[in-house]
Amino acid sequence: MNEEHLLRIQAIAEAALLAAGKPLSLDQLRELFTEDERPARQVMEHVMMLLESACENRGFELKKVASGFRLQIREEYAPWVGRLFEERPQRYSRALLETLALIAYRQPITRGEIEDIRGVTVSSNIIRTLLEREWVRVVGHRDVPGRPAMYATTKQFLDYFNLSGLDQLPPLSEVRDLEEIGREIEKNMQAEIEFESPKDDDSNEQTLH
Amino acid sequence: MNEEHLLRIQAIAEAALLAAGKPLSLDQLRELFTEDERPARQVMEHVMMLLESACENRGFELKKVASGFRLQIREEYAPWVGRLFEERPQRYSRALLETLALIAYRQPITRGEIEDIRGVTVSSNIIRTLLEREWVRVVGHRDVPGRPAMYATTKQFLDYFNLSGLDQLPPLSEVRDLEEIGREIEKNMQAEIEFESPKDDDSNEQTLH
Amino acid sequence: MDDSEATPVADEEETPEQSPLARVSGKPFVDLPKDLYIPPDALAVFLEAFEGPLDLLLYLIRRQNMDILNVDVSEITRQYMDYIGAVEAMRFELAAEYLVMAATLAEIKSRMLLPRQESEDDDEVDPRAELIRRLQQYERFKKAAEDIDELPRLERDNFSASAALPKMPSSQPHPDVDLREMLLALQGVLQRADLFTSHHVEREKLSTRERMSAILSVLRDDHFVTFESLFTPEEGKLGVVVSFLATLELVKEQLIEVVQAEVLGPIHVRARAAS
Repeated sequence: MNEEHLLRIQAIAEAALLAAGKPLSLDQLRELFTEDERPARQVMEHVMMLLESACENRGFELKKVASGFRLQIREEYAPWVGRLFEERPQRYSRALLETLALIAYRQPITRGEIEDIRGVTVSSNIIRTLLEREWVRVVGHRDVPGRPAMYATTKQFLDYFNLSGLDQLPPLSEVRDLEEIGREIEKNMQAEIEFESPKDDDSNEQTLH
Repeated sequence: MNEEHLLRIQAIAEAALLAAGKPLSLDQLRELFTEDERPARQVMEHVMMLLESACENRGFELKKVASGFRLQIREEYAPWVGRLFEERPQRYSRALLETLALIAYRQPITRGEIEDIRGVTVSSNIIRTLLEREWVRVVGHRDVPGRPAMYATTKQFLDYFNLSGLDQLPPLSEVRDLEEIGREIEKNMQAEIEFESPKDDDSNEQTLH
Repeated sequence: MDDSEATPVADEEETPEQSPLARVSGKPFVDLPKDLYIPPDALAVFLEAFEGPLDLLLYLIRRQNMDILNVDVSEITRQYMDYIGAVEAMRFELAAEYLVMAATLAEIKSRMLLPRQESEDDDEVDPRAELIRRLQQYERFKKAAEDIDELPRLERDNFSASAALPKMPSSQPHPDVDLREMLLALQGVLQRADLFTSHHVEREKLSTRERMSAILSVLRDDHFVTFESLFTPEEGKLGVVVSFLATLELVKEQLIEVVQAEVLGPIHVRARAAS
């Protein structure tokens, strides 16, 4: 396969990605070609690398996200590009973000389970917004009374937040396990009951692991 | 003005044109820059020439149109890019139809006002689809912070639905009684399905539409 | 987030015995936070400021620089009750969850006052441990939500790149829509928004709203046009009335401004915020 041929595949891939305005998978890109001219997967992968470096020094870049490849404006130019749009970028409420976080990290999860952790009811609007944005979807129903829907995040969610997989989410902070909490509490309660300021031999900060 | 500086202006112009999805005039491009860094008209013209030659051998090209500059997929790649759109279009989402109905009945209306009534955010995609289909258009901007666009329906919208004017839409008081219409639709759909199912209930292709 | 540095100075107004109000990592604190007073209008946003009782508790705990594991239940309970009492006194509706939490706190507090019974069933969950577990769990996801909000995202930090299509071999087919489908969708929104009780939507005839859009698009540039040019006599009396009503409505919604330089002079109109 000569260079000219590769360059042509690269230009077609670039054209398709700019026409789609959304991510395309490697196979979707390959299927743009008729069978007799369809590049092998490895060739297509190589072409994507070529395209990536061809975008250096340009206003846009090739980004790999969950559902494939996307051409997007380089983040460093967002301040200028943002001036094109009169409307402020949308802000999301804490309630929505917390619900989304729970679905992302704890999927599949029911609304009731989300409410248990958040300690408040989750409004239907939040669930509807998340479903409409196609950030979450129903993946089944839990086999308990009422058969509540179980929610999970979608590829579109990952795409939107520039992630190629759930493992790219920021790590969840650690939690000290319950038994240890129990011991700690007992110790502290004991101290409180005995009504004396403890000589704190081991400060609490170090107990994290 | 050194080369590096020009390259940067070129990248920002390219980024803006790819993000805008519509032509931008020379002045619109210049206005993306703050006053102290804004390139002179001649500089900007020169940058557009640089950008044009930077698009050689790529999937897209710079075109000069009446309202300014536009980045456009090269026509020679249309056969490949066209295959992206060959799939049968899906149906519009309920969110889109609700948005369209509110624009029809409450025009001129801003996105925020639609969101207030729907109780759910309206994604940019929905607005974009409606604008692209030329069923709605921007008729002005509300004089409030952010100067949000006000949307109204178009003649194409009326034409598509065979209306000579908006007053041919049923009044809202009648929309309330739509249950009946709903039942009717369901009945018709049922009839269609029954009509087709006896022959081959497996083939989904020819149902509906 | 807070400016309530609890200073280790005694406060006479508090409990007669000088027991510490709070222990922060073992160090006793004996005075009250000064910012407990909430101005009435701040109360109005109180319920929106917190995402529920756990969030409020976390706030109270953090405000005192306490460690979750080291929570002084008595003090936190007292502050929590103060907030709840203030909200209730203002007759704001309080979500039931807040009251459930109040009961839980009260229970924990009362248990702590009782001497510990060694014989107590080991299986029973210590309510304080359970509360701490919940607080920790909630805090993790509160943090996770903040992290997600920080991620670079489309339409804010990233924009997808797209270019215009050239002349294409065949035009892209659009989905078909039945007018009734759209009306059914509208019915759904109306039911949700309960708009039937509001006259706002029904007040103007649709022909008026259509004319409002038409007038606005005529006024798109920043120029004044004469008032008369908004009317098309060929439309007859009814058409003129519709235009007039639309103009009035636009004035009322503050979308256009009408100017008359002198008495009986020509009237000019322009969009208040032309594009």
